Amino acid sequence: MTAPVLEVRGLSVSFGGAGRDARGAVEVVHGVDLTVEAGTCVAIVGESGSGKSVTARALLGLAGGGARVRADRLIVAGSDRRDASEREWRRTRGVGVGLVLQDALVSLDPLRSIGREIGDPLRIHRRMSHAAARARAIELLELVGMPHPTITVDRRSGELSGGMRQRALIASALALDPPLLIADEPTTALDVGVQARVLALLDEARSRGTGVLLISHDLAVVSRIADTVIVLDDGVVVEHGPTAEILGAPRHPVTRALIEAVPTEVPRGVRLVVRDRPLDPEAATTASQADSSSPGPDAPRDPAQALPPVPALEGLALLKSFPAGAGTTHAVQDVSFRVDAGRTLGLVGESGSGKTTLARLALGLVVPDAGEVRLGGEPWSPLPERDRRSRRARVGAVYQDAFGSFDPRWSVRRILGDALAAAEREASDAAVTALLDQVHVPADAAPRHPLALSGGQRQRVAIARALAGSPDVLVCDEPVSALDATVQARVLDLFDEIQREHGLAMLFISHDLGVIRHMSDTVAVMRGGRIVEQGDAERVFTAPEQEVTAALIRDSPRLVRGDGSAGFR
Amino acid sequence: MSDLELSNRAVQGRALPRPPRAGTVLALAFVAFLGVATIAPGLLQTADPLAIAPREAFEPPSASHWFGTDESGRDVYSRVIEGTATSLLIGVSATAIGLALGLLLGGLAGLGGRVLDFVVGRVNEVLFAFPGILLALLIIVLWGPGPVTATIAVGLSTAPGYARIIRGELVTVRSSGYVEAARVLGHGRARVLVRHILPNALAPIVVLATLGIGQAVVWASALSYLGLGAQPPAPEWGAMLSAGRTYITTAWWLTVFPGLMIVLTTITTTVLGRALAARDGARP
Amino acid sequence: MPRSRTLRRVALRLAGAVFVLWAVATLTFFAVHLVPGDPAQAILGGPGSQASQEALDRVRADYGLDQPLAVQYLAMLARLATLDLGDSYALKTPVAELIGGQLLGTLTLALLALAVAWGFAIGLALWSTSAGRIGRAIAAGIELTAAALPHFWLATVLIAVFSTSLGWLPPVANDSASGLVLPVLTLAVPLAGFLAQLMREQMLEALEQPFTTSALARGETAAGIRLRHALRHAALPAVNLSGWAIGYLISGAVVVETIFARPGLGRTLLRATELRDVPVVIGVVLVVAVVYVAMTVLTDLVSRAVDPRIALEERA
Amino acid sequence: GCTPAGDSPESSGDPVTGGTLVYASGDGEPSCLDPHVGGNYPQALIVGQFLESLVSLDESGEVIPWLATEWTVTDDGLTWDFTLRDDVSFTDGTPLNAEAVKVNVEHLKNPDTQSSTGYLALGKVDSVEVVNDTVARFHLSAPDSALLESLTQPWNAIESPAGIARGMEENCLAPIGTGPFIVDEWVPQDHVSLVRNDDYNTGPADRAHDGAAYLDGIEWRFIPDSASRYAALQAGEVDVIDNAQPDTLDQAAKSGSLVEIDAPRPGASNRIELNSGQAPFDDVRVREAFIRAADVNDGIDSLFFGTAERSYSVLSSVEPLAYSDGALFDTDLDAANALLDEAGWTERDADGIRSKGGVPLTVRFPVSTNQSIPAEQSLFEQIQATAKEAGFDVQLEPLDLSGWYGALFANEYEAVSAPYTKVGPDVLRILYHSDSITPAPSGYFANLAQLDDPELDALLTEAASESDPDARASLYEQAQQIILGGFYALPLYDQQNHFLHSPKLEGVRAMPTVSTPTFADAWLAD
Ligand SMILES: Nc1ncnc2c1ncn2[C@@H]1O[C@H](COP(=O)(O)OP(=O)(O)OP(=O)(O)O)[C@@H](O)[C@H]1O
Ligand SMILES: Nc1ncnc2c1ncn2[C@@H]1O[C@H](COP(=O)(O)OP(=O)(O)OP(=O)(O)O)[C@@H](O)[C@H]1O
Ligand SMILES: [Mg+2]
Ligand SMILES: [Mg+2]
Repeated sequence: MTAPVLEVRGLSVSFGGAGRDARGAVEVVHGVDLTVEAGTCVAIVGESGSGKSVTARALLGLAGGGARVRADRLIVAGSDRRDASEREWRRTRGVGVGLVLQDALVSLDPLRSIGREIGDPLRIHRRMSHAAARARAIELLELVGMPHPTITVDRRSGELSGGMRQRALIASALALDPPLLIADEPTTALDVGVQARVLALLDEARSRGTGVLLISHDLAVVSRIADTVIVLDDGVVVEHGPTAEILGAPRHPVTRALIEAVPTEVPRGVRLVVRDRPLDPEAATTASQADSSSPGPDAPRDPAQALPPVPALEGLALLKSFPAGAGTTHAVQDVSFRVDAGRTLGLVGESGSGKTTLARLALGLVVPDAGEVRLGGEPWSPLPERDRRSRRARVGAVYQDAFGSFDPRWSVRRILGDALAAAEREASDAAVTALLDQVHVPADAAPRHPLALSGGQRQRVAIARALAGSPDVLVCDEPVSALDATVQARVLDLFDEIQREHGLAMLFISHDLGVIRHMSDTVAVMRGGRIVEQGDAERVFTAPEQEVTAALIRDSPRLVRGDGSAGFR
Repeated sequence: MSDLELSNRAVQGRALPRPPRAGTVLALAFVAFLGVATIAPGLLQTADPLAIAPREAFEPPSASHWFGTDESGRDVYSRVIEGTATSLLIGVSATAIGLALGLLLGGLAGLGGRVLDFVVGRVNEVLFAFPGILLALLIIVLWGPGPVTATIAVGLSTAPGYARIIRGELVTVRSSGYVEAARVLGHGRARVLVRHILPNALAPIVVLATLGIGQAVVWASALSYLGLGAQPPAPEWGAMLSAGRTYITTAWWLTVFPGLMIVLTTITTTVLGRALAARDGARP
Repeated sequence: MPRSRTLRRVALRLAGAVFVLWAVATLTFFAVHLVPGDPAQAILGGPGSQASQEALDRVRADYGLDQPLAVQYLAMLARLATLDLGDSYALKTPVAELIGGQLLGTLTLALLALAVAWGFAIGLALWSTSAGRIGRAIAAGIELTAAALPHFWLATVLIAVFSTSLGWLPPVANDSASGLVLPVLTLAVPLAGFLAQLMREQMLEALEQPFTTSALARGETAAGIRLRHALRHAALPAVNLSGWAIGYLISGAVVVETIFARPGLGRTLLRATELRDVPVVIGVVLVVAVVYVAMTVLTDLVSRAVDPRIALEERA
Repeated sequence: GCTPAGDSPESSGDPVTGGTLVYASGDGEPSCLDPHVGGNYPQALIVGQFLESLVSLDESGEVIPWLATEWTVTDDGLTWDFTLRDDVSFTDGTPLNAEAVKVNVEHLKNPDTQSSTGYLALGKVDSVEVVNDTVARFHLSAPDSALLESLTQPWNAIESPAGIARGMEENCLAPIGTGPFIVDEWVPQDHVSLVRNDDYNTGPADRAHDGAAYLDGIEWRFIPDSASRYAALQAGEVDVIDNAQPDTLDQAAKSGSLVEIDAPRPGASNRIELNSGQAPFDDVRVREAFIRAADVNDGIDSLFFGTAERSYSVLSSVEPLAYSDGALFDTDLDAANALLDEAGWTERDADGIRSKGGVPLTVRFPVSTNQSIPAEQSLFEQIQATAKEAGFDVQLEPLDLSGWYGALFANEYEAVSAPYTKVGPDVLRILYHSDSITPAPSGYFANLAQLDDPELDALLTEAASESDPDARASLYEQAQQIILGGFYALPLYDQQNHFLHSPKLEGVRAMPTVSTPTFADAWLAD
């Protein structure tokens, strides 16, 4: 092995505080050690806010304004950068280190062609002409597997899909072939298929000899590619070692929690949140209440529960298309489904496959062009809105963007009170508190604005609102996609608990196969507006009948434990 | 700005609350002053703003006449104070007219169907195609010059701008998650409109109105210059300014002080509008 | 973009433009006819003329003014449809000729002012986003004050300073380029205030975007980021504003042309309304509307070129 | 007269040939350069540079030859023979002859020409007979003692018949005359270029030198904004400005760097007419009360910086026959109050406004923003304030020209100020003869005081045809006594007509006719 491309000892980063003595400063990274050898991949994992991104940015001198970065050793691109001037840093960036930022979708200037964005480092550091930089950009785009590089090079990020943007961003980080590539959450918000391709790309870079520092909160992703894992908690390295070792035999509770939170391998009905380490007060409430109220949360439910005579929610040969410019988009074509009480239908599919449209059809927000949605055996979609309104309490909905679904001027109390009133239930403070209690949100959240709640709490309030009308059916469109793994785990547990308690029928939409597999009794796989495969969850996942489904399953990252040889196979 | 600062901006975004600025405080103080000048000008005046004293004409600013005297020997300071009510009234009413019409047009476009949206869009474009002064000229030849017509003219010419903004807000709010959530809960159209769409879409109006008042005052003063606005001896700032301009070579104070009031008022309303916008987290 | 959709958009745009022009002509026609004052008298030497009854009668017959208003209106539309703006009542010359002579002056003034305002605004925005706290406060103060200046006041001050006191520039416009400086400045400064405010906000917003950090991570300098990234983002809304700005500038031109004694549409209009010279009023209003419509189409094209997201959004 | 402002000595070097003079006019831009069409002061200002009249006036007001060398009138006053110069051609080469005069008079009298001022001046001329090439005979319907004065006016100037024959549109753009300059180009809203007439050999009898003008040409610009106009003069952008504002005159006088020409216009003075045709001014006591209450002297002093002299006559001070009586216009608030009490306007409201039988003592005062300079509008405000002390509610209504005529025609006024420029005292007939109460079809009427007095009518009619100068003077004096004594008008000052020019410009003078400047003898010193 050659000299490491990155060697950091005792890296600390603090923010705020005034003057040299840094009183009042908050240290968010404490004494982190980090070594990346050429041709290896080191992964930093940890919960949201644990300091992963700050650490990564500190390695390029971009920790942020007012940041105080201290280290015993900070060897980046061959020299110690502890006292590097702004100018020296600039010479390092892009040359010695390539950075792929966390927010891939917005990390490219939407007003410049990606050719220019990729060409920038060449222009800046190599003084390349515009034409030469463009030619090199095309090569780089080819390298990252961008379709039609010669055309795409002149496109701007707004015209590209998320996966394409991520690839362009990686291409720009690789433009000068830096010895170290830092990729901060390069796969979040991507389709499984695209996710797999991006990981393959990083793997390729590594095999070309580039040192890769991968940052992720998703252990499943990490397990596929990293050689070494570093677990960060609250800015402190709590555990580190070879990937297989860490994932196979986690010693620290944080690591364990992270692993448990991955729903992929966890059977239906099993709690995801480890109880031996309350992660925060929110989780503590959940855990203790769940313990006392539900009889056997860990026990898988009896699959042979008697089926109710009528399905709670049913779609019959649904068809919906939208005008799109000159033509039409067939968002939903000939889709039939059914959800029974106490059961969950999981809906997966790549982006744009029609999942949300189907959810909106089910909610009676859009009227199908053909076919019918039935609720509790009665017509639902053919009803005029006026008649539907009185029955709306029977269907609840939870959306991905909980925050956006709250009136920005309203407090939690008002939001829930309004929902109760809509269901013609008494909207007293007590009723609101009871609702909050149901989703394990402390009553003192009631007067607060959703802004003042954590992401998990917000989603809980959204669930509480959906429950206000005591619905029979819950339609959930990507309800956990915006949450990080550990919070996601808690919310998934909550869904489980509530379904059990109320015997709800759930239409559960996600692009994450792990989540779907964990949550669903039956699964429907959508593609291009059609349901390509539908059936019992276990059956679909273990023996997919369609190639589409098989590919989805193949691509979706799975936690690889115990296997000594990490890597992308 | 250094790279570090840049990246800091990029990293921490605008989440940090802004402390109240000195500018905002000053602006509030000036508004308070304007308020007193409007409601009880007598408290601030040192002389009768209409009292004529030809022998004391064109006196430069002094201890007895802070802003000097005008061509008829009237106290400019007292006239400026007296003019606050008229000038602000013009500004406020013009903005109110513009907003009311903007609300009507924007509301029809934003809440009506596609056809209505298209039609109102064209109507708006027609209004836009009449630059303010054209509209003002037409209105003023119709009804004669004066503060009322000037107000209407300024109001009408600002309406399409407001309409466009309001329509945009309505469309955004209408397709927002919380409106959909309210429909899913089973609330009726009217209730959703009244409880969610209107309050949220119309929140920026306060900001718009604040920003608009200052500009309306400026526009009204331009009309006064062309002899189309408020008429002397009414102590309206624009009218005073245009009357004073005649004597620019000999009596600078006739132009400087009313002009200063217009500029300060406009700056103040802008500063306050911005502060309001920052508080709402919205950008107009 | 598919061809048919582009064609459809172009067709819609054209139809919209024709509608706007028709509506503008119609509104102006009826508005001017509501105005007290006899067009026949305007033709016979304007107000206060001592035209005889026969002369008035003859003129009414000649110009069709004795016809019902609806007939006159249709006649006007028929005329306009053949791109004939008619003859001026007061000057007896074709309106098209009259306006043609004035249009260039006003457009030169307005476009130069627009360009200068852009220059100022860009400079100010670039400077203020790189300056420290104090610099930024100063920039904000300059912008606010500039935007609050009434044109006629500014013109007065500029003349007093640059012509009367310093003697650098001619106070009234003449054929030389130096005569354009003060009128253009008068129009440009308040607009620059507006634009700079907008641009600075947009630049700061753009500087908060992750792509800024991304560019820094590639080794881009702070200045490079402002120039190559933030400025584009700031330019976009300013481009959109430019359509409105043309209307604003033409309004301002009425005042500026009067003060600096420049020939132009503004003064023509002012005079024509005073004389109740209906064909000229309608002609000027229509020409301004055409300019406005052309400008919006132009800004639309520019902003589409700058930002493909606009077209994408429209498709969605 | 020509008065040097300040102490700058009038350097009378030798005239210099060449250079283009820049003239900046604050008057409205004419819509037609042919003064036969319409006929207003802005036209008069410019046409004097390229058109000439049959006769002129000298400094003392005597009629002197111009294009006509001599004239005779028959005893009955109905036939006038004008002998023309035989060596004059229009700038298009057409000779000046009796036929040309005939064509001009017919042009003026043709309704299609739309002449107003020139047409009125020739009201009694029936026809013109061509006696021979150089003698034109005017046949009148009634004796007209004002004929010669009328013919001095630029609105009755003589144009080339060939030019007239081109039709109104073309003739408006560039009328062809015999004057020192020729219209070269007119760029509307900007300027008119005039170039020297190299063959110029005429001029009124009192002209300073013979032959062509010294100047190569004149650029006649329109700068409506008075501050800009003055700034342009100060900056040397222009050489002469008209409509100089009182404060700038004062400033120029103090600095001594500019030269002023104070040339009050002939005809009527600036005065406020009180509408005696309806209440409340149909009562002489109320009219007197208004005049006694209105305090104008201090205002004139301060607003006009001593550039305007208070007038106590309805005629301009340049009119030899002007009669004034200052005693009638002494300000006396007590007298005013007493008069109003006596007239029954005894009730007063909280603001002190009087009323009678519930009708408030309102004086509607439409002000033409085009015709009243700012200082004058300020003076009206002061009158408003002082009249209020006696209980008058004066309502100033600033209006544009169309609106103003509209208000007058609708009889919606109690007081109004309207200037009228005409050479000679015959202007009194136009302004105060009861015939002038009847509006023209267009709504125009000149007797805004609506003075309807048969005795006055008789005096004015007689004066108009009286050829004996002494008898004529006496008749006009009696007429003016009636007008002033009846408190029909409040005279203010002469129609202000001030020019400022740079000291470089020499040899310029205002014509004694209608006080327009002439540049036939002017030159630009270096
Ligand atoms: N510029 C800054 N100023 C002050 N505090 C900051 C700044 N940047 C980050 N922090 C704080 O540092 C901590 C670590 O943030 P960081 O972005 O590294 O978390 P992370 O592990 O990347 O989380 P995520 O998974 O959500 O991206 C957080 O508490 C954050 O609020
Ligand atoms: N209101 C609409 N108007 C026009 N087209 C629409 C509309 N809603 C959805 N579509 C189109 O229908 C198709 C399916 O969209 P849908 O939102 O249902 O997909 P999705 O599976 O939810 O995707 P994602 O995972 O990205 O949320 C897309 O091509 C989309 O562009
Ligand atoms: Mg992060
Ligand atoms: Mg979706």
